[in-house]
Amino acid sequence: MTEQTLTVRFFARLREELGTEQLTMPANEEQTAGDLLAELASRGGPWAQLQGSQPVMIAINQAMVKPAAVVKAGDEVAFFPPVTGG
Amino acid sequence: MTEQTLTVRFFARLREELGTEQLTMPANEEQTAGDLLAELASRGGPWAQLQGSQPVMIAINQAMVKPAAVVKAGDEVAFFPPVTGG
Amino acid sequence: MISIQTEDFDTASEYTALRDSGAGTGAIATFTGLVRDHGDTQDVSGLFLEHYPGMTEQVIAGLIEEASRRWDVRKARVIHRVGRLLLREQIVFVGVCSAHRADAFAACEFIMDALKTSAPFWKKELAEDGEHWVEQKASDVARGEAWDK
Amino acid sequence: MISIQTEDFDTASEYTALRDSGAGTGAIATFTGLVRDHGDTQDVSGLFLEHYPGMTEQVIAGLIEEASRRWDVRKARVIHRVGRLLLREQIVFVGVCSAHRADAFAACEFIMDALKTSAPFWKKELAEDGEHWVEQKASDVARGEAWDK
Repeated sequence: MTEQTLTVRFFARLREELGTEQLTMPANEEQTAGDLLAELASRGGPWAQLQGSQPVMIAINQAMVKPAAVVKAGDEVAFFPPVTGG
Repeated sequence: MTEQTLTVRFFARLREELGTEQLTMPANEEQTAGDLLAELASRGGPWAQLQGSQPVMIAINQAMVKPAAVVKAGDEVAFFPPVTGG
Repeated sequence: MISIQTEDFDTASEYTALRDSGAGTGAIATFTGLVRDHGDTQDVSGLFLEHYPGMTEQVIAGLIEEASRRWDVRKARVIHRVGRLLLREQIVFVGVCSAHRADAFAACEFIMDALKTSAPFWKKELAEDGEHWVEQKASDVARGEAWDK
Repeated sequence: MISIQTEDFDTASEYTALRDSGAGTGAIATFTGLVRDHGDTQDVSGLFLEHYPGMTEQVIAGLIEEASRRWDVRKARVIHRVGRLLLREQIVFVGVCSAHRADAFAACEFIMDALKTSAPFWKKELAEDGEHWVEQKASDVARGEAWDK
């Protein structure tokens, strides 16, 4: 049996403050992006900010989603601060 | 005594249809741009269109005005169709 | 700066001049109008543009002043061609340089809209069956008036 | 067409390409954003722009598609730079070619506004006392949302 995983990516301030650009996490059944965020926040330290006062934006497979969006094995999930281009 | 006059100019379709680019008219006391327009329209023929159904725009000394604006000796009064540049 | 001219213009050098507007410049909005290759009637081969020399420049200077009162305008440039123009040629250029993009867009669009209803230019379409003066569009009048609200 | 690149761009050649958009073209609106020489803080010497490769292009393609549904868009071009940028350098270009000026202005401004709130770019200001990430502006969010009304 292959382990079911998903890829998590961080950008900009989050990438820097977490010291993490990308990680692989086990994919659970009926898991939302918000659940993932809570799981990562529970690591404490800088990770706690994922559920802090600063907004965190979420993309699944490179499309913006709400925290209630379901994540599946093989997905690329990204967390990042509000965008500031242009 | 110098004769008191004003200059009247026509542009675009009006210039062509009246066959007139510019003319000199006597300047009367308490005369408005609308009075001038009526006086010119009374010449009949193509001039009648100055009081016809097509709108005529008016400028005195190169600033757009309403028909009630007073014209004085020495003024440059222009009559033209609605503008269509750009 | 305002130019009324028969010659064509080079948007590249206009952009370069707008960009060189000193400190605080963050946004440049430009608009260029071309002679469309099918006008109000078929078989149009070009346009002839007449204007009221002197008044045209005054009206446009007034529009730039008004735009500068309403929005942050670091530099504004208007070029309008007159005389005979072929299909696809450039007619008009409006460029605005500002600290902020909302101001650049608003000032540029305002100047262009207001020019269409208040600057003394008249277009004549040149077609195979003769020439005819273009009528003012109600939609242009409405767009011009919308800025007064 | 969409380009995300570290190199600078040439608005002149972009304009030429937009102008060459085939029959019916009458209006070209462009917007260029520059690095302002005084940012949110003093002593800023430049910017660093990070993006999410792949997603960026998808988001912008979606914005161009939406603009093309809402307005007449003959051609649209978006260029956004990433990496290290000095003061006064060009950051972003949006150009739209349309039959009509109202459509050209609206589509260009919509793409630019929506890009600011939905395309995954992040700016970091580089100052003498260190670097700091730029916060999203409430005014940008409001402008982005205004297009939904």
